[in-house]
Amino acid sequence: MTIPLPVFVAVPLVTAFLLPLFGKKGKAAATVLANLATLLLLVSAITLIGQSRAYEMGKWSIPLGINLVLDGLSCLLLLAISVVSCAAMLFSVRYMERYTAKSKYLSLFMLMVAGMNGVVLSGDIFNLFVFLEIASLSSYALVGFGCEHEELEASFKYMVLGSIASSFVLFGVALVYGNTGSLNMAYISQAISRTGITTGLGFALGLFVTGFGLKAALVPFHAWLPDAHPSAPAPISAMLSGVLIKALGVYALCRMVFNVFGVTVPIGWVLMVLGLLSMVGGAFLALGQWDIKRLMAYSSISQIGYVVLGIGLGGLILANDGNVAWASLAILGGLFHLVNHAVYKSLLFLTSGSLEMSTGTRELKQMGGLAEKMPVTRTTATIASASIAGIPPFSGFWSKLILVIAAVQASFYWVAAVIVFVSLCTLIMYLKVQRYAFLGELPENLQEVKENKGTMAIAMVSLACLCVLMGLLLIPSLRESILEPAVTVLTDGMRYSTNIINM
Amino acid sequence: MKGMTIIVKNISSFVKVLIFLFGIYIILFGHLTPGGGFAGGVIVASSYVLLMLAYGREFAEENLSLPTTSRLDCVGALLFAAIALFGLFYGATGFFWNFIHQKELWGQPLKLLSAGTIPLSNISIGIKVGSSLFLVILILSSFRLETSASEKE
Amino acid sequence: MAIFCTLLVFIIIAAFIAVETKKLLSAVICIGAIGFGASIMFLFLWAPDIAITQIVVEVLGLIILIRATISRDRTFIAGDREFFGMIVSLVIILVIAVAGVSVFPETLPDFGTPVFTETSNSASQTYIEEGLEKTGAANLVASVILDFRAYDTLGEATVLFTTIIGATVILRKKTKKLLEEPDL
Amino acid sequence: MPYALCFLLFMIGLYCAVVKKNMVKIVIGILIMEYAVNLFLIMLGFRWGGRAPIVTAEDISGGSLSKLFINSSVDPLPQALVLTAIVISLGSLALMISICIRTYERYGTFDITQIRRLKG
Repeated sequence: MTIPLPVFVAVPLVTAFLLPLFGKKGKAAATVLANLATLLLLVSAITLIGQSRAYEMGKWSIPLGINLVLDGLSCLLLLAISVVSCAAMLFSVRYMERYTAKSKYLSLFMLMVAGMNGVVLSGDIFNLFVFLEIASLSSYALVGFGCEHEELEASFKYMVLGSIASSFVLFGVALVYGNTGSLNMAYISQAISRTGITTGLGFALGLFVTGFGLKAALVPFHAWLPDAHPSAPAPISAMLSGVLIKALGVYALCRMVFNVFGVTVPIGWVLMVLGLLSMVGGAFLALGQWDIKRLMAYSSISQIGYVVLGIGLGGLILANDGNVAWASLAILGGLFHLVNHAVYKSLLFLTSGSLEMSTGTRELKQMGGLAEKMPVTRTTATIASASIAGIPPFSGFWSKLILVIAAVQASFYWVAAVIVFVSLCTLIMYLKVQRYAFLGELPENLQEVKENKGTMAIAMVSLACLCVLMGLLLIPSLRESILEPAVTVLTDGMRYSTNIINM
Repeated sequence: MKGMTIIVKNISSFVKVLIFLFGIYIILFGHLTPGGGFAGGVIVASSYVLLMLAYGREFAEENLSLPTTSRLDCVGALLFAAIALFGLFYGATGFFWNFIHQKELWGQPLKLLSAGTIPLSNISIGIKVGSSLFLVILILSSFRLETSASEKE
Repeated sequence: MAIFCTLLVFIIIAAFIAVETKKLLSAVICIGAIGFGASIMFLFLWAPDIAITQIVVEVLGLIILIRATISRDRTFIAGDREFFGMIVSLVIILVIAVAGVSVFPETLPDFGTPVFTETSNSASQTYIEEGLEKTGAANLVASVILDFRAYDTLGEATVLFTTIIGATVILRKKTKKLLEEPDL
Repeated sequence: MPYALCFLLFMIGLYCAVVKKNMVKIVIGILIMEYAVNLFLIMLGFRWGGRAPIVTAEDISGGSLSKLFINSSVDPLPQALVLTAIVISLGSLALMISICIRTYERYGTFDITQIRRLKG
């Protein structure tokens, strides 16, 4: 049975509308319902692997109506969103006990999932903007969920920058409509391949890069991320760092640059420079942090840099009419790193939440010697750290290796050197976490610390297993069904439009 | 907040009904004349806001309490989603398929009963928008009252 | 043309006052002026639906803004952020503004000749010609938002729903409770 | 010319949002940006000598739409988009204001230079 694509938006939306109706007494039922919904989404996302199709809303053929497009790239993102949201939802069952208004939290969570699913499936730029707003608005509210001083401040900062980004995107949409007379991505892409990128369209592209760059927290636009991600409750930090910045930022940027506007040499360079700046800047800023979640947030910036660097490198090779195999290798590295990062960064944030819940602090200096007290957290955190630092059998190693190989093949030796250097910095910063949180002496006040069991442990362990097994995605049969279609979508570039129109 | 003077109260209790009816009219004729669910919903909400400003929050809450409004909000959204989903299941065709108009179940152009699901969607959106905007104002004003009360202590 | 430019200049002056005035309440009232100017402009641009929606949304938005500012501007906060950052951002904004103003008139179609008349079989042309027949709604805007692009409207209703839940969450009284030993 | 003025309005909003230090002023700046985008979108659909995109009884002759209507109606698509955008901006305004007044309750000020608990 093929699952109709609107299900991916309708299920979380209807769940979100239902959840506030439960009220205080039905809290357990609400939790079960939300978990079931994320599980259902995960199962249906798995059945989509290897498919590509379009769905026309209300039976109106494009360009009259809105279409949903499922191709390799959206399938990859859908999988990542479903996995991370499932784990984060499981984790929040117990973690969120200490806050009030849990059913509203669950509702906002489902709205965020619905928004991200809508963004990755949409084939229409205005519709993409609407779902971007849903996901962003729910994340602003979730960042400020605790209503403490820092959380409100971070939430306001995030909201201002996010709203500016949304306005930029909407202005870009208006400019594109004014220049091409269409809102459907396939038709815009057709019109652009006829006329080329004129100055007006170039300006719109600039607005899109700024807007989506703000959402993705690439380095000149990163100011909100190190405040917003640590302030949110841990499962939400996992969602924000794990998938939100990728679905709203990187995915939308790639879709616009590669499939709608068509990649050119300048935009390839812009992406590469943004990626490099984020990599280096994020890593340096992270090294000096003592707050565990803040350190992880800065490292998110650095890791997003890897993804954008890989994709930009591939785009640059494509725009120069270089070897397509090299370009797809670079893009493969970027996208593989995106999925890996989604898994291990969300795991890291979950473990930090577990640490914070048990010890009551986020300062590394106040922790220590927790290895024996919290074995599950310790093991999973070690796996995730090894993965993010690129230690061989774990997933992060493979994606970084692919990126290095691609850079060397394209004779960007200095880029390869920077990748290795930033990787070393990452190793150092996670050794610091290990050293100060888990080794050393146990402080007096933490003698009574207990391990978090139950759903929290299940969520962490399952993500850790995924972390170990992610390397298997490179096995040819799995790679051809999951990663390769996503890479083809980007390397195909402007052929996207003919694919959609003929579908 | 005990409300305003008797003149304001009397006039607004009269005007409130007119605004409310005008909102309903805008919602129902949304597919024929300018307006529609959004504008109409906001007008309906503003009639209650007027009541709240003139008589005070407690009086408005007696008419339409906070939990009821919150529930109406969810119900309106669910209704709209249900219209969408009905198109999906009615003969297994499409999400948001205008099943009434396409099957020519009733109505002819330019009459009140026309355009299939569009008036129904207008009504559900009117409920949703009206209740949610009234809810926003209600929440904001009740928060203000509490803080000023705590400041006095 | 003259009437649109006049209205726009009025709106820009109102916006400038809203930005530069020291009292928050005056700024909020200037926002009202912008909104009503925009509403009149929508009427002249043949968009009665938008004009109605704009004016009622404006009223509610002003009520929300006044609720926020009233009795809260005890300390007058004028002035700008730190000098260096301000200069940098001003330069960036000026560059973008000059670029935009010089780019716009050249690339967009002339004011008053919408883009759908210049492109062949565009969606808008079909909406105008066959919208009534295809959806049965005489108001073509209603037919677009509730039938052709109803999915957008679902998203829009969801945005409102999200903000309501968000506002209730942000403004709730008790935020954290003491963690007793949960049995999960 | 109207397009350029519209863009100027957008830039005034951006200036206000980036430079001012009062929280409500920042919100006002974002609001101005959204007005500018809405006006811009509607202008894209405008037609000289046009009419509103609403069919009345006089426009139907012999069961079909009159040519006059087809040739003079303004573009309904941007209007639909703006209707969506207006409601979205109202929603984000409500959320922003609630964050503002909650912050005011916590810090006792709207000045973001004094709201500095986070490190950087």
